[in-house]
Amino acid sequence: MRAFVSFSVLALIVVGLALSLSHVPFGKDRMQVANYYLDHGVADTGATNLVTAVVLNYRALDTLGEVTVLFIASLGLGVFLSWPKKKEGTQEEGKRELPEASLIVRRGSQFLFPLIILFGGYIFLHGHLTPGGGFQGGSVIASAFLLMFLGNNAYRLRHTPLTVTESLAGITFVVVGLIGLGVGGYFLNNFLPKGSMFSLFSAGVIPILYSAIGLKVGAELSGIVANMFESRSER
Amino acid sequence: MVATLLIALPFLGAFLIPLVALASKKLSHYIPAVVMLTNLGIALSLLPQVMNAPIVISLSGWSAPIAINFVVGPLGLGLAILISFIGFLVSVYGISYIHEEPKEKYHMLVLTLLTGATGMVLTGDIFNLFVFFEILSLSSYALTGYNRDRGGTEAAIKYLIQGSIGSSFILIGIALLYGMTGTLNMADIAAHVAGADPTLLFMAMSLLIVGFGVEAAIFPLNAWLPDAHSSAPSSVSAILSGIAIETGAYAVARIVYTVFDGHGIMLVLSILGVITLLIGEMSAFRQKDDIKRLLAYSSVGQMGLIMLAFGIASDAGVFAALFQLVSHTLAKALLFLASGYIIYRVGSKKLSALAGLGRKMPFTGAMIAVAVLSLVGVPPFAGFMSKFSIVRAALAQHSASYTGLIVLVLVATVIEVGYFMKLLQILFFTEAETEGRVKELPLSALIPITILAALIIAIGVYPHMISTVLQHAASGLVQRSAYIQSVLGAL
Amino acid sequence: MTTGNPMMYVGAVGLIMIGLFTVLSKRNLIKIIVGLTLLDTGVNLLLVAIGYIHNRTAPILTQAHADPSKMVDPVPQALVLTAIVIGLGVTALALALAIRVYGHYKTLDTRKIRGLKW
Amino acid sequence: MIYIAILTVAMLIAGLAAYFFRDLIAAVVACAAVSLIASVLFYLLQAPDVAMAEAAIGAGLTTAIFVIAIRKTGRYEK
Repeated sequence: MRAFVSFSVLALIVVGLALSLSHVPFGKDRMQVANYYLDHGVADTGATNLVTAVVLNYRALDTLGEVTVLFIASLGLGVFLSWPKKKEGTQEEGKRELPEASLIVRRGSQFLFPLIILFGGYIFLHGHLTPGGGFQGGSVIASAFLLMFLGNNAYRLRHTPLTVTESLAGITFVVVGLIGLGVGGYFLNNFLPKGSMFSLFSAGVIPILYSAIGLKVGAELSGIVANMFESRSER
Repeated sequence: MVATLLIALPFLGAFLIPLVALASKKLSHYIPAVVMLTNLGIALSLLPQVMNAPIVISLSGWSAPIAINFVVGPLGLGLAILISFIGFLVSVYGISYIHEEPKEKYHMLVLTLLTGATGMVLTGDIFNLFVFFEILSLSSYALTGYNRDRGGTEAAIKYLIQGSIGSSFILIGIALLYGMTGTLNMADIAAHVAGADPTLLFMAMSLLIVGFGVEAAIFPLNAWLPDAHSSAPSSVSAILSGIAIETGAYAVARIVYTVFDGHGIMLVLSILGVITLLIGEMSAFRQKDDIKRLLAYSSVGQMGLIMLAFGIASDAGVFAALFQLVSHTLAKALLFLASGYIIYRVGSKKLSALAGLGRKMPFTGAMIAVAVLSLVGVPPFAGFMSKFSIVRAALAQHSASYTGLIVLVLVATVIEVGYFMKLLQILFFTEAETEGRVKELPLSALIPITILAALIIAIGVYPHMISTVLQHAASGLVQRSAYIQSVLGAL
Repeated sequence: MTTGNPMMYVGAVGLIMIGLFTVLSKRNLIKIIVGLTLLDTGVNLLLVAIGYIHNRTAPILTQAHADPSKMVDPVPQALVLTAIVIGLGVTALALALAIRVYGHYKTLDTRKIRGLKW
Repeated sequence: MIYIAILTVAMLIAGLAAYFFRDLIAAVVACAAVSLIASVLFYLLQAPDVAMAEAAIGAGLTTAIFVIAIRKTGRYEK
């Protein structure tokens, strides 16, 4: 019965999608608004990566919303993975069932850690010029912490600095937007000079916003990874 | 310019809470209430201006189809007022009601949920609507399971799975719409859909309605609701039942009316509404055990009624839908807030445990009676006026199908009367098993409940208080070309 | 009717279907969440495929005199960036809940979990 | 063009594998393979930003948290 219902629902969707997509031919130019972005994007924003221009200028509010979604996810993880504290069970919490990793893995991960962080920082700082940006950079940073967790059994992440980074970065985003509101009359308006093309200090507020996003996403994802590692599945 | 703060402030507040919590945990619990009160003030101060003409705010400094824009019209602003008002009351209530740690996370999640709801009713961009919808729904998933007991966790994951399928559908719908029109601004899409292929149009619309319908609890998509609303902490149930599903209904209405001009499917919407109504009321009637579950099923029924009224595609119909939405929000928020502390005092969600409680805590009992009578539709409470206007709007259509639907609504009302009278009977006229008085609710709960009850009576006696705003809001939703013009004309 | 290669659409819709079918028919919570991520990936692929235009380059200027009219649509890419991150948030929350459910029931089988019959 | 066809088919096969594998770790690895191929497809669709994000988030971090979650629960689907 259930399989039958699922199958018929799926069949309905497949037919519907196929019929609809036949009217949206692949590879055709059907840009309306996007033409404006392509033509004026660089002049308007100073960012040579037009995806960044869209993400952080024309549709910057989506991005604020999306970092908020991650923020909520990490909050939710914090709620769900913290069991009510019991008196005797507390010292058990640090116990890990994994065997200790070999010296090479441990030293190697410690050696790679700053390099990966640096790489992540590079990715989000150059988000307005090259592919990549805050989300990619942030997830690279989180993967550095993941590596530390995998390589070192005793590795623990302090959550307070993460929380502070997270909220400071979020506040930076909103405050930059509010300054734009005060200076230019629009929320998230660009109020800094756009600079010359292809230089790091160009595109006005975009590098600031992308750094804030990079740090925020990095902190949130690291928090998620840390929470997952430190959680216990049972009381 | 001030209208932008309606969105910016909640974000700022949500990001501020963790920092404040490091300094003083107690202080951080007050932030949602403060933010919502400020929002309420801003929204009310904008109301006279908005009644004349909607304010269209473009973000990032580019005009309407280029960048995301907000349309602060009578409908959006009216709902934003409702959201910040209920949000404020629930935040005040939550300060003393929530006992489980981590409290500051609870307050952050409440604030983000309200942010999502406010953003959804104000935004004029369909992808932005999706993003705010995700903010709203992720916060609700997390809050549903906040107690971390068996029921809550289960309800949360059930809600999450169904909600995520819904949001994937929304995203597919947006993809099709973008492929069709090349733009994401709702007014711009609305201006372009007329010439599009009907299959494509229908598919995109169905996907979007199914997606938002999960949140709005339209009939086949509402399996999550009774679990989620009954297992969540009561303050959360109040928001979920009073704000979250209403926002979903708003999104469905916005999609159908503004984006697609879907006059062909209005009757379908009404029929789905009636089915939802009947199923909700019958399940509530059969519910003999759990008071919160009973209230949750009653929410399903009321959402069906709202959908039915939205389906009457006239000014009067949409007006009635919005009126019903307001009166349901007030009554259901009151009921959940009141039952929260009652359950806490009695120590059980069982209906039988509530026997004689109305006489033991007379004030709370009276407030509950007000809300219940309003939901049933007894004059002089708000619910009477709203149900009456739904019936009037449906009969004014002079069509056999709508008249038939109204007959079914009356049947559903009879069922509703049945179970709510049973609830009142248990509360007031059943001998209690134990002797002695039960302590009345604390002030932080009594004040919100009293305000809500006072509003229910005030609106019922003097409906003009809100009907002007609702009439403007209704015509704003029905008159599609005016909406398009107000957004795109502002180029 | 379709001038180009509709293979991308086939891939995207196929992935959406596999994801949906996994969610609808599997009984294991982790498997259901895997289905959700497959569904997400499929939707993202569909969005980017809709924004693709034949014989055009990525919307990133490499030299000052590059021709913007020879680039693909940047908007769906921006949307997908958002959608990917949202998908990760949902997945993380779902997994945390699954761990929690396992803590309560010692199983992830939806048939054995009281309320999870749908 | 033939590469796109091969990649798409490979992706769908990996997706089906994620459906059929009883071993959840294997299913998650298949899911990561789907993400990885999708990221190549994103690159071919001229979306390098998305390709990076999908590779880092979809194939990398998602898989990691899946594996952690599976370690905390049960490995086999019964």
